[in-house]
Amino acid sequence: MTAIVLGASSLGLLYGERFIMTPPPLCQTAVLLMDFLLLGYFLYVGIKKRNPLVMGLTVLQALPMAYFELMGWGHHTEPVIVVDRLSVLLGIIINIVGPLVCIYAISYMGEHEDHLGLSKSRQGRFFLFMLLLLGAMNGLVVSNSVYWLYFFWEVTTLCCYELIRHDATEQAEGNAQKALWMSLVGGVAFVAAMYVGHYAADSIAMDRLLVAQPTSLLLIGFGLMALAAFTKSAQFPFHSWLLGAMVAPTPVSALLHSSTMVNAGVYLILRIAPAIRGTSLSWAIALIGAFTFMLTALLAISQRVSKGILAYSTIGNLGLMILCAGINTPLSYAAALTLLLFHSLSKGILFMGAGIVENRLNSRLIDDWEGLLGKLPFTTMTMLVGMVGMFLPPFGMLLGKWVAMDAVASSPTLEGVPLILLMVIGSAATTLFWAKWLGHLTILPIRERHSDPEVLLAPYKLSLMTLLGINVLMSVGVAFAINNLVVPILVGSYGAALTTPGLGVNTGVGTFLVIPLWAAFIIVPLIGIYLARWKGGSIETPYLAGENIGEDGLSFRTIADSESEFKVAGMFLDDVIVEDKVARFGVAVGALLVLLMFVLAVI
Amino acid sequence: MSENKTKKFTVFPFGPQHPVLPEPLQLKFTVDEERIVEVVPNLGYVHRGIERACELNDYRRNIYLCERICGICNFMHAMSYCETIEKITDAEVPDRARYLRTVWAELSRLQSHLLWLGLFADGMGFESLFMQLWRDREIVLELTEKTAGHRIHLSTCAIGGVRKDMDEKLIAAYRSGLSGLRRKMDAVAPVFRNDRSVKAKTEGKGILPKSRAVHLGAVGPTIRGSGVSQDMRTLGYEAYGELDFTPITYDSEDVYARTQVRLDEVYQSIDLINRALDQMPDGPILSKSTMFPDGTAINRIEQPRGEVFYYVVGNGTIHLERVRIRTPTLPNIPPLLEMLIGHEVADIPPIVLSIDPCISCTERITYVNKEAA
Amino acid sequence: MPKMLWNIIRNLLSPPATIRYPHVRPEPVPGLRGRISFDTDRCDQCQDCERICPSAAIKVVPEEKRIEYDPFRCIYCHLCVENCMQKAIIAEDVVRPPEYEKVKEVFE
Amino acid sequence: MNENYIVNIVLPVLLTLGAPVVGGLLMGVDRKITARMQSRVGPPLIQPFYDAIKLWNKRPVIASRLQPVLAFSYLGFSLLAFGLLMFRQDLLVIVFTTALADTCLITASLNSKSPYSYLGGRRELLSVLAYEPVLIMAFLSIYMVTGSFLVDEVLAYRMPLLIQLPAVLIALVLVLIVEMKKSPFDVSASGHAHQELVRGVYTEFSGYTMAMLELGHWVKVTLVLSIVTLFWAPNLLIGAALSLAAFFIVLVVDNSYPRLTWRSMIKTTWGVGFILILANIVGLNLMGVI
Amino acid sequence: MKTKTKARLKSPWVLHYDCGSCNGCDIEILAALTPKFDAERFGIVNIGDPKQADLLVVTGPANRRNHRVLKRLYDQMPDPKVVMAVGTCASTGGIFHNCPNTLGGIDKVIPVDVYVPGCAARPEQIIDGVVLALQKLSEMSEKEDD
Repeated sequence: MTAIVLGASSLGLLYGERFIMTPPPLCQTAVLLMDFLLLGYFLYVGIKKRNPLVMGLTVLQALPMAYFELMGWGHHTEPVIVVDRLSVLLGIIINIVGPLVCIYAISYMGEHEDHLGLSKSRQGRFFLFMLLLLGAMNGLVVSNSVYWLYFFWEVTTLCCYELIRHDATEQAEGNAQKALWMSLVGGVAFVAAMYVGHYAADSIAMDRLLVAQPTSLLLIGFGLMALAAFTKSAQFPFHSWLLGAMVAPTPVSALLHSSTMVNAGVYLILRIAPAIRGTSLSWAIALIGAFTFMLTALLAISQRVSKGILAYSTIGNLGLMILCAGINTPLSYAAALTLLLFHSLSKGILFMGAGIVENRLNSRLIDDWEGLLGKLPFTTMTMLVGMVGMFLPPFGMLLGKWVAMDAVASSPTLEGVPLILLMVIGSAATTLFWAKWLGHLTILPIRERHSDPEVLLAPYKLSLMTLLGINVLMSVGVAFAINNLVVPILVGSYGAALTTPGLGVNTGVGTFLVIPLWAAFIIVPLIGIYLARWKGGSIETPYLAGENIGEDGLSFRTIADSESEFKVAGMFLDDVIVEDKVARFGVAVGALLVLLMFVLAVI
Repeated sequence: MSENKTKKFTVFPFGPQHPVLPEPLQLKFTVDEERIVEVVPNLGYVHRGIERACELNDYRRNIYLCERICGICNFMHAMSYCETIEKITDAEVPDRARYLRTVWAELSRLQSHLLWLGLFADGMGFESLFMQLWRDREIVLELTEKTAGHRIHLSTCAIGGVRKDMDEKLIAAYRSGLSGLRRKMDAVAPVFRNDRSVKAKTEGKGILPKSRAVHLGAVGPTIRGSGVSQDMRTLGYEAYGELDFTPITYDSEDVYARTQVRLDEVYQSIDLINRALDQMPDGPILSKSTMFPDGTAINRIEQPRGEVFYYVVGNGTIHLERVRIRTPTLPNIPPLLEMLIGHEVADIPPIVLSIDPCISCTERITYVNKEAA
Repeated sequence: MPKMLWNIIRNLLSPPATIRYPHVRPEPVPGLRGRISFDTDRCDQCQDCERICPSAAIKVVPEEKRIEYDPFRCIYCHLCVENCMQKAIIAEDVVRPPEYEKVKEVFE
Repeated sequence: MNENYIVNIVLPVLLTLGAPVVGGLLMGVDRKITARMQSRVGPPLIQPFYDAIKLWNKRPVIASRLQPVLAFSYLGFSLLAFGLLMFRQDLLVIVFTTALADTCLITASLNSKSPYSYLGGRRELLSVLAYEPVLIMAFLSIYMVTGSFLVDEVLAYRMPLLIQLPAVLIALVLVLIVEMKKSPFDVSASGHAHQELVRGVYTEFSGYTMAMLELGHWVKVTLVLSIVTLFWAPNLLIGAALSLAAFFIVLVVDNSYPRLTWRSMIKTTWGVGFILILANIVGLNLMGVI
Repeated sequence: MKTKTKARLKSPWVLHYDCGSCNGCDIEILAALTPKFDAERFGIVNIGDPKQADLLVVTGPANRRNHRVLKRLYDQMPDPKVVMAVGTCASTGGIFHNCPNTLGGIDKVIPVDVYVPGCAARPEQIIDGVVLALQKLSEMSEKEDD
């Protein structure tokens, strides 16, 4: 219920122009109080779990915060709440995908707890944090005061921590703490950014900071914010927490990856992007994004665990958005927004589908998912469309990637070249890991065995179908979506870059014919189906060098006339892409790049 | 994440029908991604029961049966069989026949090696090289045809000598044909020796260390490529003792070395034939013996693929008591299995072909490798 | 530089090595081991050929003065030709053409 | 009917439909020239069409219900990509559409449960990984010179691209080798020389599904060759000669190399391709052209 | 002649299976593909995949182990298809007539359309055999249309 109201209200906001509000001081005091409560809780966690990293980072932000507060610097923050078109876009994403995930979670948690054999349901606690996370995200995107922003930021950290450790296993606990300390690094950066904001522009209101004269100091502030964003968006070198988050029940991942949490980071960068246009800082941010995109695309190839692929893909796509935001041209900004929108829609489907499959098959290894199309046709079809939606035309994600490529190409040659190189490699690797997974899911048994029809609970169907429907509709009507959601944001700070004449989307350097491509995308397989009906053909056994046995043809005769079943295993190239090594390399290079970012900010 | 390390393997049969293998042999591969972790050979698709048939037949007809154990080294099989019977019956082979046999044996080797080099090129996916080598091989086949009226089976060997003689015209044809072949080989040899891409396919692939080669009992170019100078021709059977023969060996123990051995042997065979033609004495070519074989003899000669071993027991009748033939591919299969492990699927054809498998030779038993199975 | 390059260029510039069979039928090599036929007039039914034939493709029926010969069993070794005392087996230098059916040739 | 209408709609449609014909003829030329390089006579020029018609008329045998649909989609999307080129559309969209077509082929080969086809499909994926970035980089460099991704604008560019982007053309030849499945990069399936994977990605196709794949393959080859043609845009005849020259070079390379592994394929296309393209871009930048 | 039939005649793709031959015929089949005889002039391609082949070329006698492979390969070839037994031993068993493990000619296992004699069959004979096989294919093709 909450879900629908939230969704509707955010859609309502879409047609308001700019909504400004400053709540009474009482609220601010309340926020302050809650903030310290929160930090107190983190400290408690740190002490209880004997995690010096958590303790240290908490203290590192609590003390400066207290000092900041004592000096009374945090009060020049009017207006506290500003709702502009960027907030609205984020709001729409949060409030459409988020509630759908919650609906999905109703069914999922039931199954999940059956699975674990819990005597006492912990669902109450679970949904509390889920909804709190949604609320915090909503608060985050409308806050103008850095102080409030910081508060909501920490609330998402809390929710994330609690949700990851929900299953209370040892691994969950460990990963939750990792997520916590990495997010706290972001918190520390945030507090530092507040100080910088105060000294450089005498304000901690976002809108003032953004229009202030960009000095080196202010750029460092923005750099700190970007650092905070990297922690939330799990960019290198902070990528590992998001992978660890997979231990949580699937709805958590769905929520974290698609509509909340990770988007917070991208949102923050998108927010500060107009202020750092043309600076080296911006380029450095783009470089980190591009690097993350490339490396995670390669890492995703090496993943055998379904959620691992999805997680790397999320990190990569966030990297792509950050790359676009960092390039910081009207076109790239538009690309980032388009990607943000469609990524949420597609990733939600994939995580939800993956969750269902995991519950049914009891395995997260995609090798075990072979031939899923025959076993769970509905879920698999949905997932297949979701996957196609991630990397192939004519879906919105690809449109976003295409705009991004146009944007990267339009950046100055020598600065653009490394970005381009990273991006094209990443893009090709993306095709590789999606396509191989896609193919693996569609392996069909030779003889169609009549297995039990797939039974799906209503909330599953509802959430999957709705999200898929929205994704497809948005992709078909991408012109509408761009005109109403993306272009208004651009008009404010950049000036329109995308036009949507007639059949497609125009970037000024290229045209994406959306409608013809969609028409072809639908018509071609239809003709294919017709042709297959017309020509028909009997299903025959596979080629096994002539030694097949039986009607199924799934085994062959081998030594001493014994039978042996042939097997196919997925491609992971993990002798080339050794995950640990590559990830370590990524963290090292990521850290260097962050350092470079600050160096460039100072210069 | 430990879950991410759970590996699944791909298992698939390679053969019996496979375009890379002209002959039916099944290798069951277990591969990790594309890296081979296990090979299980499965033979016997060509098993016909020739040894048994040899006991059923008139021993004189066996020459033609033995010749058809293998169409590639046909002459050598016939020759080896004849030699074994000659050993039992103490038949004296005329000098000219000995030289003629040597010439034709080397011609067979030429044919076989050229064929192999071509197939090997085809296995590497080098179609033009394959075509070129098989085009040049036609020279040898033409010589065979001129000699005996058939492109493949010479059918010229007989117990006590040979069935056909060579006249001056034919010898001249041999000389000019072989010098033409040498020229053509000169054009192709650098591809095998120095071409970077071919080296990439062969160097370091299918390593068979010298000690393992000896331990596993590899024969022929396979062991000579591992640096062991083992060649039955040094025994000096037929006219080899008079031709100043030294075996060719290479030390790099890989597919490249085996290729080089065979390539060098092509040149060596041309030289040997020329030398044999130079030194060939005049005289009769066949000495008739009417004695039925009674006794036991063994015989070892060097085929293109390595040592072939004949064991014949005669009982004084027209039928033989026992014929046992060990062909060179059989001892080369255990080394092959070792060579394959750890290489990629793309390396399967060059490595498998590097032992020059002749399954129709090997057919007599189903081989079980206890280590691998 | 790939070592094969010159070879393929040379091939490209020179005429193909193909003999264009069956449009052009090359002269048979003298002594080609081709098909055989039996001269029943010269044959004295000694059955030497039947005994010598490695693949048992020849069957001589002395009573009916009939020779059954299976060209799809013959291995064309021409051992019979050499061993026939009467020179009654005629070797041609033409190969036996393929057929739809395995027909036995009977000489009477 | 005004002339604009013909040039903008009718001609591209005709050209698109003609692509399989041109592609088939090119394949015929390929087989003929290859044969001559191997001192053979070779099949007649229209041999590929015989093959395709024959395949189309064979008794239909499929490996899964999905397979023919995907096989047709491969052809359909290849044609779509070619059509986009003929309609003088965005180059990047063309690449993405070919990726869509490739995905259909790969899915079709993966979904027929068969080890050879599966291994072939994986290698096909790797060859996509090998050529796609190079192709996109090539297009980006075209963009940097001409300022647009639209073929229309590229055609209207004032001077032949070859003059400014010679190294990019060489990189495109590499792409062409991978795309045509020629040695040394015929890892996923090869036309002639025998594969360790039998027919690789094509193993489980037969009859009409295989015919559609052949057609799709021809269209894709024609597509890449047409892109090479763009390098002499002011006079497309010279451009066509250029693409034929590229085609010939591919054949020469095919006949002078054995098949290499996918590792060396990716190393070569990425290494050589990227270095060539980057050198070209940076060079132009230093000269102040872009 | 109909285009369909003509295309079939012009494009026989060969699947070669060696049952138990001595290799003599096998290398002659390969020789028929190589420059001197160049069977590709007639569109013959050694395809190696039963699912795409039209012409099954078998050498050597069937034996107790490989007859099922032969049968399976034959079954996997989609119609229309023709089978060619190359060499004496594929036709009747030939010299292996008294080998204990052979079953004789391959016609004991699958229907054979063309027999090519010779031991080993010469490339010329093989090409002639293909011509005969194609005539049969053409008849089959025309019968199919009626």
